[in-house]
Amino acid sequence: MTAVEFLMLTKGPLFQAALAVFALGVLVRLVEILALGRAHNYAAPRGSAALGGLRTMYKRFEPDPGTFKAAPFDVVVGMVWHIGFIVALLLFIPHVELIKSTFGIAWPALPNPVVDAITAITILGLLAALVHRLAHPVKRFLSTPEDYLIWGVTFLVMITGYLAYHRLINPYPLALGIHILAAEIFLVVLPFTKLTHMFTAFVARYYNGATFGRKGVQS
Amino acid sequence: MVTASPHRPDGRPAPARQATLGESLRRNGVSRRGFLKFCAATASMMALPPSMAPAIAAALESARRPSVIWLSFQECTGCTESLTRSFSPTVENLILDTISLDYHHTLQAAAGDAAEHAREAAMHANAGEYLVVVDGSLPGPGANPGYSTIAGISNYDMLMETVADAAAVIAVGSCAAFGGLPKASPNPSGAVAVQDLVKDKPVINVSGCPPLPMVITGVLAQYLTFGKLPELDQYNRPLAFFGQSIHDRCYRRPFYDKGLFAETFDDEGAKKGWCLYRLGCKGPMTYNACATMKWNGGTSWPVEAGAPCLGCSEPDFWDAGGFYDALSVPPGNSGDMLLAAGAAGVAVGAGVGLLARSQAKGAAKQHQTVTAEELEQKL
Amino acid sequence: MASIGDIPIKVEGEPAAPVAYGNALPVLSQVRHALAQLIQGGEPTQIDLGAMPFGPGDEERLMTLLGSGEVTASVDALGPTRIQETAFSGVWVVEYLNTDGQRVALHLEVDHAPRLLRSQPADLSDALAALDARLSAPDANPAPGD
Amino acid sequence: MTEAVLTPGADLPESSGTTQAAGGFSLARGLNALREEMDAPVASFFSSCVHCGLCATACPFFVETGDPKYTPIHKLEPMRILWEQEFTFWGKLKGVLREKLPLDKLGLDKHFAGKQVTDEMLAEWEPLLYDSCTMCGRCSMVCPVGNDIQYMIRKAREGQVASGHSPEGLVAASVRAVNTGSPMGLKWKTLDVQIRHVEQSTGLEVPIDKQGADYLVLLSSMEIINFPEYLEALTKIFAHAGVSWTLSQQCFEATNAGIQIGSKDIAAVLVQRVVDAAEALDVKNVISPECGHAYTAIRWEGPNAIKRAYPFKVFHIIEVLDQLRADGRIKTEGREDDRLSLHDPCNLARKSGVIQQQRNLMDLVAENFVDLKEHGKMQWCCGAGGGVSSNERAEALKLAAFKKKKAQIEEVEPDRMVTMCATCRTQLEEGLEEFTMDIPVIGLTELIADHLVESDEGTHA
Repeated sequence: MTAVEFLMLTKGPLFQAALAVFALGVLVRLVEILALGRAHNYAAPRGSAALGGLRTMYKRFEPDPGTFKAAPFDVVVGMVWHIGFIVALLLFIPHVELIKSTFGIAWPALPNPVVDAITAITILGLLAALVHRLAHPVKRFLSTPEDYLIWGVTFLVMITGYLAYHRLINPYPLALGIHILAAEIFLVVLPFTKLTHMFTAFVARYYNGATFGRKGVQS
Repeated sequence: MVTASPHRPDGRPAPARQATLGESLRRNGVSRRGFLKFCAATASMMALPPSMAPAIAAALESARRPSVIWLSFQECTGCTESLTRSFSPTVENLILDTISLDYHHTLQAAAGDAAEHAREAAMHANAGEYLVVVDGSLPGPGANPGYSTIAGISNYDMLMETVADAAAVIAVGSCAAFGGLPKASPNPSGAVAVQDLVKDKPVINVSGCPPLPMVITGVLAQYLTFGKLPELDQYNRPLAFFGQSIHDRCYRRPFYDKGLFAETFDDEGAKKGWCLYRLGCKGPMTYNACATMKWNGGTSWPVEAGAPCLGCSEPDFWDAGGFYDALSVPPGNSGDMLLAAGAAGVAVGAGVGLLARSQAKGAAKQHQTVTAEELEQKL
Repeated sequence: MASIGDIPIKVEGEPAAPVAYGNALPVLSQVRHALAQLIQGGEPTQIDLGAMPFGPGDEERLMTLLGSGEVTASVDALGPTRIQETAFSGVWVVEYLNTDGQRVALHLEVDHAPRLLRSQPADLSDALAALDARLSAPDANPAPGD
Repeated sequence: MTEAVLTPGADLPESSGTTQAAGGFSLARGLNALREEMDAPVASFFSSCVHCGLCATACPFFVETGDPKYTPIHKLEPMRILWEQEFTFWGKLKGVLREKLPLDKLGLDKHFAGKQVTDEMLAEWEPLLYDSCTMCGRCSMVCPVGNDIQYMIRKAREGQVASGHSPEGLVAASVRAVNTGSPMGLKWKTLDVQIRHVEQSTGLEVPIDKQGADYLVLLSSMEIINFPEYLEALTKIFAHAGVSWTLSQQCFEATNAGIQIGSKDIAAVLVQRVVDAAEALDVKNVISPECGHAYTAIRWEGPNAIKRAYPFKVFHIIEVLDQLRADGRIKTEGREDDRLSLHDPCNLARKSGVIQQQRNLMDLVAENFVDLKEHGKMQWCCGAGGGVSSNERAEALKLAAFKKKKAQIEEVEPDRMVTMCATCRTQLEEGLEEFTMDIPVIGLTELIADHLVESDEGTHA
């Protein structure tokens, strides 16, 4: 198989297949969560559950000062690479073009050198996060093979993207194909692992905020 | 500076009666300054640094005229057009004068049997020495040979027969190199590339639709000058011309790096000459020399004219997605498939979720009330 | 046959303002490096401008930056070759043209004198032989002293 | 509730709420109880956890022991396994594959076996769910993906009770609460003696079983035994403010061992008593005493335990006092001039939103009030709530967890601490004594009572 054939395979049928597994899988996960429902709450509310839920969906992006003091490394590194990942995913011009062609919506993108720098920082952040996971007693204790798997597929997407952008693998169609394949692995793995937190975290935050909001506490 | 060497660098015995290139030039009244100039231009054409000129001069002094047989199969003559419309005739003409083009459908005067006899004669006279240039793809051994024949001979038979005693094969154009347009989906004629069939001879691919004329003559010049095959990439293309991508040598690259893109063919960005990536430029995945050698005698090239690179020197570029879709855009329509998959996801999720819910409800029905009495039994 | 210039063209709207593609300055710094090398080790350099990824206007910009010096020369061999000293001593523009006046190559040479202008060593012995032939001819003037 | 359904594989009689065999608690019953607790929030929480471990930094039990097993989310592992296996498409698929594919022949059975929730596992997790968790909910506030861990701990305890893996101390407290009306076995007779004493020392009447009163006042056994000052203070303040209130002989106990052990059935029995008493006296409001979990039990969990809304409102005493203050019905004189700080009970502040009220009251009577650095919804637990104080086995951990509170107190160096929960107050007193810190702890209600304007007393009496 030539590099161009490989690229066409990853861009064509494999991409379609990965996208189908991703869309189907994520919706199965979300709907199966929501379909479980909640018991009716008879207690008289003190505050608004819905407003509390919506606020918490946003508020958990801001770490509370006590947590920052207790675990500054987690907070900073975690935020840095999450933001970096999302920026690289959504604000890199080739990705915007891809989204436009797939979903029909587009938005302004960032200059390539900016995305490049952010990607480099994100890769360093991911490496730091792995070292921390291996070294920190609590993280090491909690970690399962799945945690390392999702780190791996995330790292693979970032590093292959970086290598392709800098044309460090030759020929370029091979580099691009590898990156697209890595993204497809990410998409396929996502619904079956805790990578679903990309979506379910907002559901979780809503329920958390709604439970506390009903009692008049902004969580 | 010009040191004439009586022997070819590879020590091969030169066929008798043939003059060296140096002799031929001087007989034509070319002075030593003229020869130096010729070498400088040749180095430029071969994409070699100017400092290579003396080496070229030394090699050319003793170079012999090779015999070339040019075979045209399923092609559009665009490659020959490209070659003959070259805009710096002095150099190319000298090269072409130097080679002995013994068989070329389009260019030769002879036709029919006489033409085929010329081919056979050249093959016999120069067995093991001659070059075969092919343009066009050909129906593979399993395909109907009737799709393309010459003088009643199938392309496949003619190629295999001609190549048998050749020194090397140069596949000119993306059709000969990779199958090109005839091989594009659904490939009705069962077209294949030369390298799919010729396995026991060196094959040099000079891809492009058409290739740059300077690249065609440059490859010939290199063979002629140094008597050996150039260094090739993974697609058997000479690295000297195909070693770098359009993107890496594009004068618009700084705009890509800055993130300045033309979004339509007539917007401000297009007028300011910004990067054409979003208009479908395949420059990043295309390896060719257009960005430096340019077309029409160095006048311009597609990107300079405001058109995105179509990637014509890459394998299967016809089937590699829309010409005006960005490189990252997948071919085909993902939207409908996404909707279908999403709908299926909602259905399966709802099914599974409701099942789980009834499971929780079922558990509630099986609930056995915890009482103080049974707790007391534990104490 | 009508030339391309005979095709009537009507330009609508304003032509776009010239853009600096930024490829001229790197070449200039390459020239600076080559000149330093010439001074230090006497090593000449030739730069093939045809191998530069120039955008429209880049070549003109480079030529403007280089300017022109005292020497202009022309060599008539296999078509004309134009040689122009730049404003920077030791930096030469050499444009090779074919017999139809079309450019076949454009080089910058960083050297005391362009290679093409110098007499070719093989021609020198030919010249000596030709001179000897002239001197030994019967109608020659008396041989030059020492 | 009393529907007769048999658990498969268990020879249990109808769950009619009458007698049960001791062997009634079983793994099957425990798993069934856990299944009942699965809902959308639980599924979203387990789906979202990425094992970042930040919840550990919010937990006093981890912070003070440094043992990773006390990481809050880890305490829910059995529940998570059950959820994954039975409530996710992927888990079910894996289950089917395990059964249908000849994995044992391929030697892959070990790789695909997956963890199973066993009786041993639930036994192993008992100390994690009870001894090292006060359900203070601080972890629920810091989780970046928004997991409400405390919400799930409460649910997980249902499974522990039904499988027979709950601490003896809490089982005993639950039995006493149901059988005697008080987790400490306290009877009305004892309270009656105290009422006489209060009436004697204050010269005021303590109303009992007064029909149609505005407020039914509940007490906690711990208060009655350890802090009798509370009832006296309350009597004085209500007389001062002219509040119509009453105690009920039918039910005086506010605390709810069912909430602590994690049994909604026990909780429902105890809450029903409060509701019955309130309805019998036709009161408009019920006041939960200076006790944290009692407020959670009656205010938030009670209506869901008995599956109906109340015809009355529920307040914590601090809410009532602050309302009286706002209405100008409490007149105080003089202020404490020593340095006072405040401990927010988790159940009152973080878990119920009563945060500003106690500060308004402090401002009324304290000249020199200083808040702990992290307070209100981000306060640190004293380490004794959620049933830990009733669980003798947890003594050492309870004291360890207190060290976080101690450090907080040391930061601001108060002369005295004020709080409004008998469990917190006891823990603070015992803890500070253990570390030989001479910082007295007082109840906020008493503090207010101490500053009432004497002359006003007569006008409303």
